[in-house]
Amino acid sequence: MSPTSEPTADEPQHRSPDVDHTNLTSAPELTAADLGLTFEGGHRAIEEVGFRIAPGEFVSIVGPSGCGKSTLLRLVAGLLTPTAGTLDVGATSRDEHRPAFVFQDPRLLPWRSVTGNVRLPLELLGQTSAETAATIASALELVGLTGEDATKSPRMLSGGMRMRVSLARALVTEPTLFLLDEPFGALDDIIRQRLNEDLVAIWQQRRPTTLFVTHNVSEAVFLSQRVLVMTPGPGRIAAEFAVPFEFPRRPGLRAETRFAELTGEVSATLREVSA
Amino acid sequence: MSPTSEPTADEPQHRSPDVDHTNLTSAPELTAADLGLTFEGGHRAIEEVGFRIAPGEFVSIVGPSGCGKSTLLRLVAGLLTPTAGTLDVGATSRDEHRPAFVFQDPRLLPWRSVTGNVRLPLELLGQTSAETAATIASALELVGLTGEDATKSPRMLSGGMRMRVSLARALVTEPTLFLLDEPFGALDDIIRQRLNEDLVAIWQQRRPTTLFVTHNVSEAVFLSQRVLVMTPGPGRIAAEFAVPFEFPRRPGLRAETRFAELTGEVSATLREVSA
Amino acid sequence: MRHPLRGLLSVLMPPLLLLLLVLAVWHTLTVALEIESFLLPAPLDVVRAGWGDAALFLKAGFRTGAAAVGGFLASLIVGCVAACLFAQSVWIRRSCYPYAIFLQTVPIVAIAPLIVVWCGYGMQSVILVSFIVSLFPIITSATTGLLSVDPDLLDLFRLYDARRLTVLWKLRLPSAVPYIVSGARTSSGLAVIGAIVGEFFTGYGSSSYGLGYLIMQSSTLLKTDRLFAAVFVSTLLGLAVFGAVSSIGTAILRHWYGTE
Amino acid sequence: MRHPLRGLLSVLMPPLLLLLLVLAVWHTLTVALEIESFLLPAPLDVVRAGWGDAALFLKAGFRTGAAAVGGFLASLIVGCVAACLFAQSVWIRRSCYPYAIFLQTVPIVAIAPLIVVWCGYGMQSVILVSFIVSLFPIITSATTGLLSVDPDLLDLFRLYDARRLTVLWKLRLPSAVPYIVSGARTSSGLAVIGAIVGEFFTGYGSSSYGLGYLIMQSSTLLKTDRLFAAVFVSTLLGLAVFGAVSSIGTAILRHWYGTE
Amino acid sequence: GTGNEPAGPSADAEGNAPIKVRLALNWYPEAEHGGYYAALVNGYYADEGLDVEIIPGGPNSPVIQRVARGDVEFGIENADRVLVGRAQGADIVTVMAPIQTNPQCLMVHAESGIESFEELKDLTLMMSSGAPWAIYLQKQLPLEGCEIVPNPGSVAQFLANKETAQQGYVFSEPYVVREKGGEARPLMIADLGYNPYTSVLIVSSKQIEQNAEVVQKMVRASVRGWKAYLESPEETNRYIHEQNPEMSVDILAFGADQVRPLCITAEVPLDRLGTMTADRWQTMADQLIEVDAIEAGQVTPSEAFTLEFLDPVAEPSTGEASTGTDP
Ligand SMILES: Nc1ncnc2c1ncn2[C@@H]1O[C@H](COP(=O)(O)OP(=O)(O)OP(=O)(O)O)[C@@H](O)[C@H]1O
Ligand SMILES: Nc1ncnc2c1ncn2[C@@H]1O[C@H](COP(=O)(O)OP(=O)(O)OP(=O)(O)O)[C@@H](O)[C@H]1O
Ligand SMILES: [Mg+2]
Ligand SMILES: [Mg+2]
Repeated sequence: MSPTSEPTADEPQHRSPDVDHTNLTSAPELTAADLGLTFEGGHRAIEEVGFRIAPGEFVSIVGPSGCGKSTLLRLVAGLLTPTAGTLDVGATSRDEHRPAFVFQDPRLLPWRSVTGNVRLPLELLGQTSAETAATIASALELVGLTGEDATKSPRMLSGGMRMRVSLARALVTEPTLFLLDEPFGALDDIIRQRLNEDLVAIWQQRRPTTLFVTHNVSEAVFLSQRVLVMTPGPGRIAAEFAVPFEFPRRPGLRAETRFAELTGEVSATLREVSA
Repeated sequence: MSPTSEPTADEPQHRSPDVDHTNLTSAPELTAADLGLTFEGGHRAIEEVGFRIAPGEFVSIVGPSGCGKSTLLRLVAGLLTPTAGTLDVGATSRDEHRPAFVFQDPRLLPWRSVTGNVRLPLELLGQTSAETAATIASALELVGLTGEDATKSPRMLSGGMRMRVSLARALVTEPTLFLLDEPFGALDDIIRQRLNEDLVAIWQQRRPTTLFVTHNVSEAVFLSQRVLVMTPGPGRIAAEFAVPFEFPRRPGLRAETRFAELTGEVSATLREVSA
Repeated sequence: MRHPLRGLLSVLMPPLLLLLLVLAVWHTLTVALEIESFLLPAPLDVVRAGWGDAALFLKAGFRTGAAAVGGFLASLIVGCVAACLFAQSVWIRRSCYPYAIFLQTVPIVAIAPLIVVWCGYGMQSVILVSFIVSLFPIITSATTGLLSVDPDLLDLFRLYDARRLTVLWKLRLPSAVPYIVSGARTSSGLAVIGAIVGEFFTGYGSSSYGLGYLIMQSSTLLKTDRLFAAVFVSTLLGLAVFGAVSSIGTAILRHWYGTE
Repeated sequence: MRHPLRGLLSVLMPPLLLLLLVLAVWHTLTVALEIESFLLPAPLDVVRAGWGDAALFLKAGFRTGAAAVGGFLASLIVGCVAACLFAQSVWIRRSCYPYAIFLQTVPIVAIAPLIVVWCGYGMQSVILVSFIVSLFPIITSATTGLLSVDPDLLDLFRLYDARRLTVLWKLRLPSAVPYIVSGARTSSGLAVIGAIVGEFFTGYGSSSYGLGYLIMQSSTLLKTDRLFAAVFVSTLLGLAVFGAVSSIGTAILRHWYGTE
Repeated sequence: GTGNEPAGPSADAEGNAPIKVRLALNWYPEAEHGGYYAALVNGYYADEGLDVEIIPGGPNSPVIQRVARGDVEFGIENADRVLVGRAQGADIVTVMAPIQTNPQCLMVHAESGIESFEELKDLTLMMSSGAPWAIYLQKQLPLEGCEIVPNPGSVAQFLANKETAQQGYVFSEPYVVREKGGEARPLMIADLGYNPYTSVLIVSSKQIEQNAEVVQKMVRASVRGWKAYLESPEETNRYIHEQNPEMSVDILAFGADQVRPLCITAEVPLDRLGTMTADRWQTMADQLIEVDAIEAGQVTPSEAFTLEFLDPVAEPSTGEASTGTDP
């Protein structure tokens, strides 16, 4: 596909044939047409954005800083209301497909410990502490935080640890719609790659519809079924790339030529639109 | 050098012969011996850290999340006081080698515009607005912020833009000691690589002693003369690698085999100590 | 999209509706429970008493209001300056807070003779009392604000060895603005009651009087309707000062912090 | 490292030194300016008056203090509850603030008859007055705090469609704690003066008296030394309540926020 | 228990349990309430089968309100306030008036040489300028060059500044002034013609209707008390001092001396203590109308008091001294 071709909502879905469907929960389909958002001050953040994301699809979004990626995610999450166009998140009630959101800034409640912060979404969904303890522990383990860390207050955490807490907070609810705004930005490569693999595994298991914002093109390619490239603000979708690699994706994939080729292609497009 | 050999303060400096010495300002030498920091709660963040960093040297620090990298930088900046060992930042008065610090979290003054935030260090150093306007404009340009962005309030910025403002704030004072705590964590690859190159250029021109914390091994190798690898907390220096490539470093370097080899070597060590 | 008059109406409707409700309950109370008018006058009587002497109430309200505004402004300035001193060190705080508390806990009746001897009778003394009464909230909230600074931003200033005064001016004071606004809100009401109490003890004679005199006189003569009319005017006064302080505060907060 | 007694000493030294200084200046003033003792008594006379009747002042102080603490606690609870309501919508705020301001600007002398008739003379009425006087700062600072929530955290709660009550309980209230603490500091002093003023108008008569009676009568009978001794005790009372509120507040803030 | 306790209530002659009644004062206990305390201390109330609780007052005590509402059975007030209260709808009636001459005065410094109201000139007058007597005074006198300021509640100002005059009660403030080394000359407001009865005993008319007998007993014992107080106030003063410890026994003794000539006047000898005349009530009402404290026609002065509970033997035959209806 040519990187300049505009994607439309009618485009065929890219679904890899080797995905594990056994555990498939019904995930929402996301459709946007002519979506636009102008902030109150008059700043146009995104413009004429259209896409269709299949239930259970994993789509990455890359684009220059300030192009409106976070804004797009907030629109999908229902935290902002579009000022133009339509957006359908495939749910009749908010309860049905409640998004889990990893914010770009890892905002934690300063008066709660790490565990307390991770427990928050469960509390808000009405689960009692008794049944949640194990869930929380496993989420914390997944992001590589120890039992000692679990009792710390947010002020005593390093930047990366805060980000991981925020990630655990999103994971703990087992969502069907997963919105991640650069969750791995502040993490070292080791933990980042491990989390990449874990994220793929989680996604394969539960198949949430996933929108993943990142600055790292190779991460985008490694994780997703499709990569959307946005233009500088006001952001539009400049190009989209199908990622035809089979799942589960193994670390070895990064070393393969087809991976390097696709990554190079996406990077080139990104550089082009940024210029 | 074997990755397991402990570095000592007496080790020879690695200085490339092709560095531009014409513009050299006197930069400080940093020496640490047996440096340790235990937080008030009793948490040991770093332990027995020793290094010697030559005047004008560019050293990167990599290590797993929570290993004490930020803590180390804060010690060097004088924001924390060592609880063990000695640290010499080569200055008799604070004025002499005042560090410029890019914090991991881009904290900005919410009541000041972008320009106002970047102007702050200059104000604190007693410079008047008249002479600073041009400096600020060029610093903002360097980090890729437009004139429109310059008047925005921090709340209206995207995550990456906030980080770039914080970078500009550090650059604007033309420091001789430069402490960067993952300044490029929230940036897209395009701008990140451009800023990498700009940073090398700035460093070459003014030769500040630079400590650069990053999660990105290839960035560390690309930028610096030496890479220190830290162990998980309590952090020690597990290994150090000299980076023998000539300056100025051109983007092409990343594609070369010797670059890939060194990067691989550092990554392997990092993975080893993290395990 | 929105008609400006409709906007104004929607701003005024809910308080007015509640007011009507309160008046209805009040009226019913006085009638149903047969509460005697010398205890609690019927709302209509209050309105009648106020309306009949509107000019007089207005004049008295203005006089008291002017003193209250004067006292409030003085508190705002002195309170912020004091808080800046207090924020400098825990020693200053520990040493000086008792005196600030003294000003708050001293009954005006106890120091009225001193005030009169030193400042004489009249407006200046009323302003002084209003100032004394409204000072403390500013001091305490501004001090809290000045001390609740983001430690990371403080580090930034420490990096440049910013002098205390600079930290104060460029970091602590701007950070404290929301707290100062909150303190000023409290103070605004206190300044009004302070002016009224000041008039009780140090105020004007009977030829040119403020609300304090009207309240005292109506209370002496058991004219509860008049008394409540005067209290109502003082509440309006408090509302006006409070409203002004709040609006300015909200504007500042919105401009600076983007919060409500 | 530090001897606990030395710690205590270092806490008490600066205020005591300043106290000595103030006393010296005060003494010099009364002597040098020949200020009449019925206007401003010499510090020694005040001490003598207080010391001579220490038991009486102590008892009166306790009585007034108990009422002040009662009024303060009532304000804290009612004020927080009211602020929670106020934070729910701008309509409630607009509609109800006038009534809160009424409570702050109404002179106690104006409503004392109502209070006495409905609650009788005695402690309960004194507590009520103390409550009325100290309520407003809590309402206004708690409301400000409840509204100054980090918008990103609010988004987090919105994501889960948290009900208003949940947002209030789990986000707004904890965020408002520093503001509530600041408001409580102000209130603590007001509660003391409220109790004293309450005793003026709704107090216990005179057989079992508090500071209000002592102040009123010493003032009428021009026993200025006794008057100042009583005022001094009321300041100590204010300090005690303020100190307690501050310490608890600081402990909470340190525990929750790691700030001073 | 200092031995100053009033004689405890005991069953009366018929063996009935004592009747509990409350008497609310309009100020802290002072000499102006001396007779009522004397009745308590000497057991006259107990003799009548009454168990009287005297409730001290203070600034702005709502005595009229409480009596009118029936919160307390009896109250002490000044006669002009009774009319003011009636004008506002408080149905209260005065049943005895122990102090015939109003103790309200305006103090000037003795050294000022001022001997009469007409000489008040170029002074700062500290008085509750909204009080009826003060308005009356302002209407009656030219007060050339005088500035009227609020009454600060203490005589500090007066002592500090010789160019001042201040309101006071003749048995209290002048004493305080003397104690502090000053000398005050009281100018009696009564001499201006404004002379409401003071420390009068009030009840609600409902009380009179339902419990005339109790009212009768109360009045009888109170009159006895006043007579006793005027004769020998010492023991009562000690009791008052206990109730109001800031009032020294000395100042109370001074007060008792001062109050005697105010109770026993040329028109009202000791044996008619407590009596009132319709003329004076009428004058008072007219004066209150004059100073705008009440409106014309708002009160009928004759309804504001009754002599029916006073000893009829001592009364000149003016009113129908009926004994009232049985409860
Ligand atoms: N104020 C504090 N009190 C107690 N412990 C702290 C405090 N600040 C940091 N720590 C602990 O010190 C350790 C090192 O923190 P530091 O911020 O230096 O890590 P880091 O290497 O910068 O990590 P990252 O890459 O995630 O930013 C962490 O385990 C953290 O929990
Ligand atoms: N509240 C706001 N008011 C006005 N403009 C805003 C606001 N929030 C964001 N913007 C602007 O909208 C644009 C898009 O912001 P957004 O946060 O979506 O960018 P982004 O793509 O997430 O960038 P980054 O990669 O740096 O996080 C930016 O230019 C920003 O300045
Ligand atoms: Mg973003
Ligand atoms: Mg860090």
